Amino acid sequence: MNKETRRLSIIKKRYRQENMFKFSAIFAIIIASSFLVFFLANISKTGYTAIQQTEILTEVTYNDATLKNTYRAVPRELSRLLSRGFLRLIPREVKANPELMGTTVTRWIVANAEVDQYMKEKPNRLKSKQIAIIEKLRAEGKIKKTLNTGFFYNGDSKLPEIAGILSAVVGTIYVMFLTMLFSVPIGVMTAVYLEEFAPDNWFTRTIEVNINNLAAIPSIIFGLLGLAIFINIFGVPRSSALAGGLTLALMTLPVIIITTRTALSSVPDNIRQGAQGVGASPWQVVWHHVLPLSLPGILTGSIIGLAQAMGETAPLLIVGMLAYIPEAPTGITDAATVLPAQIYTWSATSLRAYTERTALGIMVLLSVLLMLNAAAVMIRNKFERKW
Amino acid sequence: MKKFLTLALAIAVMAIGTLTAQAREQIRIVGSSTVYPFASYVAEEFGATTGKPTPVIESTGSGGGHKLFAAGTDLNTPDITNSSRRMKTKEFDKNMAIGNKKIVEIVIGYDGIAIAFNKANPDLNLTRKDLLLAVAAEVPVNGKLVANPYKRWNEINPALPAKPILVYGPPTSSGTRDAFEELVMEKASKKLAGYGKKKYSKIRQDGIYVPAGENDNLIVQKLAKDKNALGIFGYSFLEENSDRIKGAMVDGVKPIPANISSGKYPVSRSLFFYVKVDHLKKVPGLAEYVDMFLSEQMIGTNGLLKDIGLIPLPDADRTAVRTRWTKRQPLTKADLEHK
Amino acid sequence: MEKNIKMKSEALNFYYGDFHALKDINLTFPEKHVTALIGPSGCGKSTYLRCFNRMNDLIKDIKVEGGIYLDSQEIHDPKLDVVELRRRVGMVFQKPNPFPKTIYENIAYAPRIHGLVSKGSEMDDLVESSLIKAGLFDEVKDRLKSQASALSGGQQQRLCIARALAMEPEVLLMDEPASALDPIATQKIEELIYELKERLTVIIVTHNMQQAARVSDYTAFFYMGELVEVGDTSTIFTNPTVKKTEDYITGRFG
Amino acid sequence: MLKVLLYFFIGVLPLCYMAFYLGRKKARTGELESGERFHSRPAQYGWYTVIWMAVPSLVISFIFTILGSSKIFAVPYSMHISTLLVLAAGGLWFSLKNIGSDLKARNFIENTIKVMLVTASLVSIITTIGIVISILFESMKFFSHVNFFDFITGTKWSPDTAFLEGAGRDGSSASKPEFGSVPIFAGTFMVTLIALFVAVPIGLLSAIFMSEYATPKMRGLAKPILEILAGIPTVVYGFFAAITVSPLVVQTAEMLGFEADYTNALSPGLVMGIMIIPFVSSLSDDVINAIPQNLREGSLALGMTRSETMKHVIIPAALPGIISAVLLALSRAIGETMIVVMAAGLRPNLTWNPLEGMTTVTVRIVDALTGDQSFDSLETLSAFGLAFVLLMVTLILNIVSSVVIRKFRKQYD
Repeated sequence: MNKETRRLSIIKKRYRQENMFKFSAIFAIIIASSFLVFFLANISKTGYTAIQQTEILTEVTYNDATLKNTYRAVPRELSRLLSRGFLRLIPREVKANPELMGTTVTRWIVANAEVDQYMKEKPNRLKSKQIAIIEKLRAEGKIKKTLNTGFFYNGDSKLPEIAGILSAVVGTIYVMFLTMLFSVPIGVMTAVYLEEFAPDNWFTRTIEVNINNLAAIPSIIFGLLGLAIFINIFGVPRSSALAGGLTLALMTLPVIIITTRTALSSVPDNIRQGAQGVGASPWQVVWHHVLPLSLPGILTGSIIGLAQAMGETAPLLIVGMLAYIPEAPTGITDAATVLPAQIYTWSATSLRAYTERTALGIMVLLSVLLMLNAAAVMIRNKFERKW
Repeated sequence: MKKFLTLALAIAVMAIGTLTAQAREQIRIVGSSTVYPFASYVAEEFGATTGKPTPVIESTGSGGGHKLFAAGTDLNTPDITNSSRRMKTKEFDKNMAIGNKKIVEIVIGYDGIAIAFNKANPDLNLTRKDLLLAVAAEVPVNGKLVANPYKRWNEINPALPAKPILVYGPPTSSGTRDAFEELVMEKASKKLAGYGKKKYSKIRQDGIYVPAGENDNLIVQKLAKDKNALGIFGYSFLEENSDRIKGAMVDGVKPIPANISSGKYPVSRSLFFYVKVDHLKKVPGLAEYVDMFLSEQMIGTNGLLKDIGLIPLPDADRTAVRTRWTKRQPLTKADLEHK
Repeated sequence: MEKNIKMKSEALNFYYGDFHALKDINLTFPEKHVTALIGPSGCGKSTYLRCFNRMNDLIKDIKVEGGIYLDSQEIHDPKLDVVELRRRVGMVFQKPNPFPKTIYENIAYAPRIHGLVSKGSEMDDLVESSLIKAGLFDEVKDRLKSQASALSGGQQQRLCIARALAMEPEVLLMDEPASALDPIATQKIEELIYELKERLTVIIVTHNMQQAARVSDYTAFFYMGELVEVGDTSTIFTNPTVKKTEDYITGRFG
Repeated sequence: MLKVLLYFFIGVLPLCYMAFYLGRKKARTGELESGERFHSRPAQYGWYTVIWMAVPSLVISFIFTILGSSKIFAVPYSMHISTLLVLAAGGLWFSLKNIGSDLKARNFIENTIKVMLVTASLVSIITTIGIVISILFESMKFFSHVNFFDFITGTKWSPDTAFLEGAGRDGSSASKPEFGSVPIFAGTFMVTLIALFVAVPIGLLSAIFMSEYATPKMRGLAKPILEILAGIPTVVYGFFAAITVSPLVVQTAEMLGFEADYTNALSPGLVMGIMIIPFVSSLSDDVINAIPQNLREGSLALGMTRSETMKHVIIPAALPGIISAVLLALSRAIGETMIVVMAAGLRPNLTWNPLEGMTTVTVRIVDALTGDQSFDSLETLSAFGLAFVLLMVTLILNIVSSVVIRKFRKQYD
C-alpha cells in the first residue's frame, strides 16, 4: 500500500510537471506573438499621423516683389508658417505660367513641419504668437489636415513636410532588379551543377563548404567586399544602384543556391531515370524535367532571398548608399538610395518631424516585405508537390 | 541574307554607340557629416528652383571625402568634397600627384561647438580650464600628472555646482572631437604649468566622458532627462533642439551666432568645401551650385542656412571667399601651411 | 478449460477521420498466452494493437467507439491514467528504437521515472534481471555503459524488449518485432516470446505466417478492418472455418 | 567602360539570332541536299553557331571591361569594338564552315553548358576569395602597425594619437594609441549573450510547442508569426530599439533604482534576441521533427508523459542539432549591425553591467569607415582589423555548427 501511495504521488507530480512544461511552451509562443503585436502597434502608433499633412488656405500674390523675395507672396504673418518647399518654387511657377503674373490666387498650401507638429499635438518649436495665428486660422477653417500624398510622390527632402519615399522606392526597385539579375541565374546554375552534374570530388566539396560559409558571413563584411572589389577595383560608381545590386547579389547568392538545391533534390530520381530511359541527354533531363518540376521551389527561394536583400542596410552603408538623394535614379549607375537606407537616414535626424515619417516608411517597407513573403508562401502551398 | 546581316550589325553598332554619348548630369558631392546638412539643403534648393538635377551628396566623413576626391580627375570622382577641417598637406599632395591641379577652397561659415545641457538648469559658465580638467585623462595634482580624480564639478572649481560630471561627447572618429581637443583642451593645457605648458588632449575613459554620435536621438533624450549631463555638439544640434536644451557659456561667452561669428566664442571651427575647377566645364550646373551656396540668401547674415545652424562668416570674409571663387583662385600648398 | 481473460475489446470501432479502420471487433486475450494477429497489409491489425495502450491518441483526428478492457477496467475511463496504462501494457515496435543513451540507461529510464525502485542497487538488479529475461545479459554485461546504438539490430530489439520488461508490465504488445531482423535474430526473439508467456500476456502482430504458427497459442485473422476468424493457432492453421482465412494462410492472396 | 558590357548585350542579341538562323539553315539545307541525317537536330547547329560567335567575343569584352575599369590598362574604344567584331565574324565563319553531317553539335552545346555551370559555381569561390582579399590587405596594413597579439588581448581601446594624425594635427605630444580590442569584443558578446538569453528559451520552447502541443491550426498560426519576426529588416528593429525599447529600459531601471544609459547594451540585446528567435525555433523545429517517430513512441509506450519524452528523449537526441542552431543564431547576432549601430553606444567599455553603454565590433566598423578621419589613419584601418577577427569568429562558429549538424544527420539518416 505504501508503494501504491508513493506511486500515486509520483504520478501527480509528473502531471504537474507536464502541465508546467506545456504552459511554458505556450507561454513562449505567446511572448513571441505579443512582441510582434506590440511592435507593430508601436510602429503604427508612431507612424499613422504621417498619413496626414497640414495645409493652410492663403492668398498667393504673384508680382515683381514676389519674385525677388518669395516670402512676400503670402500674407506676412503666414510666411514663416508655410513650407519653403512651396515658396521657393514660385519663380518657376511663374515662368511656366506667365499669365499668373500680377494675379492673386487663394489656395491650400502645405504648412511647414512645426505647424504640422503643432496640429498633431506633438512637440514643436512654435512661438506663442505663431500659435495664436494658427488658432485663428483654425477658427476660420483656414487650416486643415489632408492626406499626405506627397509622401509617396516626393523624394527625400531636408524639409520634413515635403519629404517622401519616391526616390528610395525607385532606388529599391533598381537595386532589387539588379540583385535578381545577377543572383538568380548564377545561383540556379550553381545549384544545378552541384545537384545534377558535379562529381563528388574535392572541388565540389570545396564549393559546398564555401557556400555554407558564405551564408553565415555577416552582411557588413559583404559591404567591405563591395567597397574593395566593385568600387575600388572595378570602378563601379559609388552609391550607384549597380554597386548596391552587385553587393546584395553576392549576399543573396547562398540563399538561392541552398533553396534551389533543396528544390532540385526533392524531384525523385525515377523521373530522371525515366527521361534518360527514352534517350534524353543529361542536360535535357535537367532542362525538360527537373527544372520545370522544381520551379515553384526555386521561385519561392528566390523571393525569400530577395525579400531578405530588400531589408538589408549595413552593406549598403559601406558602398555609399547612405546619401542624400532626393531624385529617383534614371539608370543603374546613377546614385540611388533604398528604403531601409532612407529609414536609417531619417531616424538619425534630430528633427522630430522625421520620426513619424520614419515610422510610416517602415510601415511601407514592412507591407511590401510581408506581401513578398506571402507570395512566396502562396506559391509554395499552391505548387508544392509531395512525391 | 546579306541584308539581314547588315541590319543586325547596324543595330549592334548603334547600341554600342549610344553609350559614348552618356555624360554625367548630376553633381557628385562627398565628405563631412557636419557640412552634410547644409550642403544637402542647398542642393535641394538648387534642384527645386533651377529644375536641374539635384546634386547627390554622400556623407562619408571628411577623411573619406578627401580620399574619394583625390582618387582621380575623371568624372567617376566627386566634384566637391565637404570638410569640417582644412585639407591636409598630405591630401593636397595626393591631389597634385593625381592631377587635380586646380582646387578652389571655400569657407562657408563656422560651426560653433556648444556645451549643451538640460534647459531646466540655471545658466552655466565654464572656462576652458574647467572643461579640460573635467574630461582629461590625467590632471596635474601637486605638480604631477595623475589619473583624473574629479567626479564633481565643484571639485574642479568651487564656483561650479556640486553635481557629478557626465559628458556626452563625440567619438574619436568625429571632426567635432578633433576641434574640441584642439580648441579647448590643448589651448587650456598650454597655459597650465601642470602639463608642462604642452598640448594635452587625452580624454578620460572611466565612463565620465561618454562617446556618442552627434545626431543621435538617444542623446537628446538623455540630456532632456538627465539634468546633470552635458553634451558636446555642433551648434546646429543645439539650434534644432533649443526647446529642450541650451548651451553653456564658455569663458563667459554665450554660444549665440553673433558671438561665434565674431570669434568671441572660443570654441568654433570653419567649415569648408573644395571644388575641382576642371569639372566646372564638364558637369552642368556645378558652378551655379557653388554660386547658390555662396549667395547671401544662403550663407548671409540672415541666410537660410543660419536657420539650420550654420554660423555666417563676417561680411569681409564672405566677400573674400566670393572673390576667390569668382576668380577660381586655386589652392596652394603655401595656403595650407600658413595657419 | 477456464482461462483468465487479461484484455478484451468489445464492439470496437475505429476511424481515421472518415475512414472506418476497425469494424466492430470483439476479441479476448487470455492471460499468459500469446495471441497473434495476422492479416494482409492495411487490414487494421497494427491499428488494433495500438489501441491497447492508446498509442493512437497521438494521431490527430481519430475516433474510437466501443470498449477495451484491461482486467475488466475500461482503458478509456477518464479515471484510468494513460501513463499508468502504458506502464502496465508495454510495447515493442517494428523497428528497434533504443534511446540515444547507454544500454543501462535505456533500461533504467522507465523504472526510474515511474518510481518503481528507490535504491541504486535495486536498479542494478532490475536492469540485470530485465536483460536476463530478454536473453541479452550475457552479450552485453561487460558494456552496460556503452551506447545502445552500438548494438546489432537484433540486440537492439531485445534491448527494447528488456526495456519494456523492466516496467514489469502485465501485457506486452509486439508490432512485427522481427520483421526488420535477420533469421538468426528472429529466432532469438521467437524463443524469447515463448519464454515470456510464462510471465505475461503477449499480443503480437506479424506478417510471417510461420512465426505466428511457431510462437502463438491463439491466432486472429483480420481482413479489411474486420475480424474474420479467431481460434487456437493449430486450428486456424490446419482447419480454418472461413474460406478467406484458408486462402490467406495458404498464400493465395496477401 | 562598364556600359560597354551592358550595351553590348543589346547589340549582341540580334547578332545571336542571326547566327542561330544561319546555323540552322545551313544544317537544314545540308540534310536536304545530302539526304542523310545529321548527328544533331538543326536547331542544335544553330546554337552551335551562336556559341562560336558570341562566347569568345563576350569573354574578351568582359576582360577588356574589367581591365579598363580597374585602371590596369584602358583598351581604346575603337580597338575594343573592332576586336569584338573581328572575333564575332571569325567565330561565325568558323562554325558555319564546320557544320556537316558528323559534327556533334549537341555534345558541343552540352559541354559548353557544363562549362558555364562550373563557371557559375566558381562565383561563390571567387566571392570568398574577394572577401578574404578585401579584408586581409587592409588589415595587414593595420597589423603592421599594431601587434596582432596586442590587438587581440589588449583591454584598452584609445586610438587618440591615431586620431590626431588622422585629423592632421601634430600627435607627438600625446601618448601612444592603444588598440586593445577586448572591450569591443566584450561589448559584442554582452549584447549577443543577452540576445541568446532571450532567443534560446523562447525559440526552443516555441519549437517544442509547435512540434508537440500545437494543433495543426495553431501551428499554421504560430509558424508565420515567427517567420515574420525573421523577415523584419534589421534597420526597423534598430529604430524600434532606439526609439521605444531604450527609453523603456531606462525608465524600468530607474523604477527599480538602477541607473541605465540610453545606449545600454540591454535594449539592443533584447531586440536582437527577438530577431533571432526564428533562427533558433525553425532549426530546432526541423531537428525535433527529424527525430524518428519510433523513438517518441518508444518513450510514450513506456508510460512517459509528453514533457518527459521531450526532456529525456527528444531533446537529448536533438541536442547536436539544437546546439548548431544556437551557434548559427550566435554568429548571426555577432555580425548584426544596424540594431547596434542605432541603439548601442560608441563607448569601449569593459563591464558586466548591461545597463551601461557599450560598443560592438560592427558599430566600430561603421563608425570608423564613415567618420571624419583620414582614410589611411590607423583608426580607419582598425575597421578592417576588427572585420578580420569578426570574419574568423563567424567562420569558426559556422564550421563548428555544420560539423555538429552533419554528425547529427548521419545518426538519423
